[in-house]
Amino acid sequence: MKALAGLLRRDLLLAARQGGGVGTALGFFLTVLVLLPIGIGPDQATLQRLAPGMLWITLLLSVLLSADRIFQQDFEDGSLDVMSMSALPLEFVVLAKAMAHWLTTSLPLAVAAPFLGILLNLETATIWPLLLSMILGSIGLSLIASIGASLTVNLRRGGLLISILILPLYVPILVFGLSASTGDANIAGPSLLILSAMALASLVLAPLAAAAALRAYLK
Amino acid sequence: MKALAGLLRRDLLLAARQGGGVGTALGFFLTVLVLLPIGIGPDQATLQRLAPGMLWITLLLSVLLSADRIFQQDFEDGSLDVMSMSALPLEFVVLAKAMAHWLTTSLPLAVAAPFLGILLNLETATIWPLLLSMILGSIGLSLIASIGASLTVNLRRGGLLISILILPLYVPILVFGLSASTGDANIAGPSLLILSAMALASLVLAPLAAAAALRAYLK
Amino acid sequence: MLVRGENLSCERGGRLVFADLNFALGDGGFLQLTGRNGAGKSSLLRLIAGLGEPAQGRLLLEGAAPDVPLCQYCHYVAHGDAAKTVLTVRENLLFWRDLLGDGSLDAGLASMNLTALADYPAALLSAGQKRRLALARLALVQRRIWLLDEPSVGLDDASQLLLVALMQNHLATNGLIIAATHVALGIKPHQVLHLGGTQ
Amino acid sequence: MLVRGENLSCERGGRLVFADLNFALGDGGFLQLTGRNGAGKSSLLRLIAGLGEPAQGRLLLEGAAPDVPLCQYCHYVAHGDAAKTVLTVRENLLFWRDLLGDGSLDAGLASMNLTALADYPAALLSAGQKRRLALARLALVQRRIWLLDEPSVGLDDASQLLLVALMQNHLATNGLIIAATHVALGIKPHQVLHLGGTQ
Amino acid sequence: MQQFANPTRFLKLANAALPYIWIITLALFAVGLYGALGTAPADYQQGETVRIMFVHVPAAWAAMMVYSIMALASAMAIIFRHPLADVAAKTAAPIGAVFCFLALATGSLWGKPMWGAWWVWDARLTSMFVLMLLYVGYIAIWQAIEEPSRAAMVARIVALVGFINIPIIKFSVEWWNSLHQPASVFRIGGPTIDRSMLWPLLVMGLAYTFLFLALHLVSMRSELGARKMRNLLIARGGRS
Ligand code: HEM
Ligand SMILES: Nc1ncnc2c1ncn2[C@@H]1O[C@H](COP(=O)(O)OP(=O)(O)OP(=O)(O)O)[C@@H](O)[C@H]1O
Ligand SMILES: Nc1ncnc2c1ncn2[C@@H]1O[C@H](COP(=O)(O)OP(=O)(O)OP(=O)(O)O)[C@@H](O)[C@H]1O
Ligand SMILES: [Mg+2]
Ligand SMILES: [Mg+2]
Repeated sequence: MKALAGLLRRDLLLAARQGGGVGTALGFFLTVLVLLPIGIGPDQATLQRLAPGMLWITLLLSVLLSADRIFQQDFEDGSLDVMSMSALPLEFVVLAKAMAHWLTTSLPLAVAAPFLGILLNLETATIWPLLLSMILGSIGLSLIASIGASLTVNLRRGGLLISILILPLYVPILVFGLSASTGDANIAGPSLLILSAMALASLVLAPLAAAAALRAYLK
Repeated sequence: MKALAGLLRRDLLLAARQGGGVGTALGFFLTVLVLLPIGIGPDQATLQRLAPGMLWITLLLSVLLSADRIFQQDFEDGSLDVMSMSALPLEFVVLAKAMAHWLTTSLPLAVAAPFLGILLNLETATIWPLLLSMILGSIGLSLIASIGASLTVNLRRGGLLISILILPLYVPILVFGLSASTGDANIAGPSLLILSAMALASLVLAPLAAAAALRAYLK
Repeated sequence: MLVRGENLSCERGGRLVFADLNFALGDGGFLQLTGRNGAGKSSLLRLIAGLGEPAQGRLLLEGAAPDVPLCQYCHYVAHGDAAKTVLTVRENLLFWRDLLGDGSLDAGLASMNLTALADYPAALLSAGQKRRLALARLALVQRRIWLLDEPSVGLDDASQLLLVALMQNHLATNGLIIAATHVALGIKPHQVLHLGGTQ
Repeated sequence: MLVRGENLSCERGGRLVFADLNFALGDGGFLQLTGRNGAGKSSLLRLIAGLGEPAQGRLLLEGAAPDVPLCQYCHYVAHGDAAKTVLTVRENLLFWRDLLGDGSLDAGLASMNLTALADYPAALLSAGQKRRLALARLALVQRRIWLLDEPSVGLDDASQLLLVALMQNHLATNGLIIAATHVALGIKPHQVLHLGGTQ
Repeated sequence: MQQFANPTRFLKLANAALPYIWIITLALFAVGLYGALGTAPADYQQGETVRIMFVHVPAAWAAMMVYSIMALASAMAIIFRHPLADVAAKTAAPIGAVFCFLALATGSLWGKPMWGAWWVWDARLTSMFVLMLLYVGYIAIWQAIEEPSRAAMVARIVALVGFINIPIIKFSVEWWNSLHQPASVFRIGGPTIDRSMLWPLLVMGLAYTFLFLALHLVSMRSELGARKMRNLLIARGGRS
């Protein structure tokens, strides 16, 4: 327990100090915000219609891009060795690190995105459903990212592989996340349920999968 | 001269072995292509209209994301120290590394993008102008990326900063790249000229700026 | 407590590093590993630390709780110092303490004379100071078996004496030490295992 | 050729590391830097290598082409070995050769007994083997001034002898060596500069 | 030695000039505001909201001017190694950022009635947004790097590289069709807006310029003080 808390605290501290995760992600978000209207033209109507989809995609991408950082550094500098020699099972190590990733990257973005969406003049009505669905979805995003990260932790071509591995798992989140973001309650309701179900499932499965992968690399 | 060639060869070799650059970028590209239709919705007409803009933005983003790798590794493991002690001026070091980045990341993507665009059912008519403009643009993209990379080579919050620094330089490339991608020759012509001008300008200025920044960090 | 290796052989990157290695080390014992570069000293230490599996043979731990794996009795100080450069010395130690068990932070800091550096980010430490930070883990949390990979590297004379004191104290309290080194550590080893591997 | 430092002082991270340092080293001279961890040995070597600027004082090179900066006469072997792990030993040396000037690859490989390892990816090298790869740069390309930061670390006995031979040969051919170390290198230094810094 | 002589002379000058500059600034604001709120007519199509212009436009001009000054100073720092140039650039940034923010804020305030949206991504607004980012980035550089000489060099490059955004802002309106007003004051062939609006606008522009001058001198003075302190500390400071 103390170990888990310590690990979480340390990862949060690291993120705050070197601001890798959320910083890059935020910069990425900004870039998209600025480039998108230029890319699709300043036409307000189109922009408004596309806003939710674009925000979701940007969220997915920025989580995807920050994924490889979850374990790599600790693997390379030997911290993961030390962790594997502690009494704390690797499953919990994964859990702690995925949670740290969620708190420092996915969640902030999920919370920021809908409001940044105002700049893509997102309909104010859709802000709240979007916020809700994104927060729910972001849980799964981080956990799934941790699977991909563990599978590619010291692979040369990790970059390409990680996207290919994670993508199929992200698609459903995008699909249901989008339909959950529509104001319409009859559609949103079920989708939100599915999103939560996916979050829970990944909460259980991701640590198992990721820990197994890490063990394989550490042995 | 020999030094320049050696550096270039070595960077290409590195890219081939650890496939960081183009691998990640390609994975990113594919991800976007898969997610976009889901995000925008199945309407073919919209998709087709947006395709060029989306492709351009994706190109910019993937170059931007691979930027930080240009110097960081060499800076951390001390290779850059050794380079700075060689007779080869840092300006040429930058040039060689930017060229390697172009050859391994920007150019392949610029060439691939228009054809991948078919997946977003891009009009076949726009494929060739798009290809031309992207290849021209990609030169500037890599060189500008090298500026950003050098400015943030060992900054804690480099991730966010690099986007902020590169963005203003990418906006014009996107603007003129887009208008150069339109089939219409009267618009495309001048834009292509401007693109080439920007490529040339960055070819001269980027090495100077980046080298100065690197010196500041090495001193 | 007794650590025993029975005709261990180790493979890395598809090549045989060493084969049919036997050793047994009991309470208060100090086993020194020697051998050419590439002989397999570090590899052996990693095996014992549970970071790798022997191609053949087995590692036994006698006189210990059966459900606790060997690696959880071990401290492993590798070539690299698993420290986070953006964290201060204290923060690094705190993390290890929370992770590995209980122990006194001040004792850890004092053991390698890091007290004055406690609030420096590890990034600002010199090579030897980083090394001392890694070694401080030994005194920070009590573990029975120490696996040290060239521990004295980069230490100034004063710090080497501190290390010797630390090790002697550990042996005196029935601790076990397995250390790989190319230079004399200042303590006479009870056993020397020479790995005569390929270069 | 004469390397002279005139009341150099060095500042890192806003703190004064050392001040008013003076030294002068001529052809065939071997200057050994000693001092506690954090005394500033590595920092001084970096200054001489042009990787940093003295807060005060100046570095002079006498008897050299005026237009060639000091750092281009120097080999600098730092704590870390600037090798690319995905490249083989040979590829690493080839790159350095092309970058730094001319030299014989085989001589470089042989100098540190790396010939047998020439086609291993550096990732598969043991700590000492990596160190030898870094040191091979010295024999690969002829440079007048060697700046060595704890060169003997991690080397087995055979390799240490190779290093000694390499250094002696360099001194015999009027080379200059400035080396920081905590252990005897096996060659008697002509001068010793003791940095009396903080811990 | 000259390195230190120079700033001290500058300080003397600044202290002498500052009171007058403040007075001029206040006077200009008084006149400008009188013209803006008093004499200038409400626009026939924009109504009273037109008065936002007298805050918005000068702010926008000032934002661009200040960045240009930063770029110029950075160039000086590189070419002539003038010890004051970096200080000038560094201290100008936060002030410029405020002007830039003001232009953005008043602009979007104005945008709501005029375009029916707080924000639209047309060329000028985008490039202005980017200018804001550049200010933030520039300031962040000084924060992120503790080694002053290093921070200075990196910051110079940022300022110079970012400068191309200024012409982009200026010509963005011509570039591709934009909701935003095209240049109506500084344009070939003379201003196109009515005299009664023009003169208050220009006076406000001057007022902003002098305000910047005053603020800049003040913060340069304090920056120089801070640097002297730091040098003393290191020189005296017992070895770490
Ligand atoms: C956030 C939104 C806005 C931004 C970022 C912005 C930015 C700027 C900038 C940078 C300038 C200086 C142009 C130059 O000197 O070449 C400017 C001038 C001007 N702006 Fe805006 N503006 C915004 C909104 C508006 C709105 C809503 C209006 C009124 C419809 C407006 C009217 C003007 C006018 C009349 C000028 C003077 C043009 C000239 O004489 O050059 N602006 N604005
Ligand atoms: N990560 C690795 N993957 C594959 N092979 C490796 C790896 N690390 C080392 N080796 C190989 O294993 C062998 C033993 O390496 P090891 O590091 O154990 O040697 P060592 O005795 O510690 O040498 P040194 O004295 O230099 O530390 C070496 O031949 C090396 O090539
Ligand atoms: N990158 C850095 N940034 C700021 N300060 C540093 C940095 N590296 C080292 N220092 C500080 O500079 C001082 C001297 O460091 P240096 O590495 O030169 O010591 P050293 O004599 O080489 O020590 P060692 O014997 O451990 O190698 C130390 O107090 C250290 O805290
Ligand atoms: Mg070893
Ligand atoms: Mg050192």
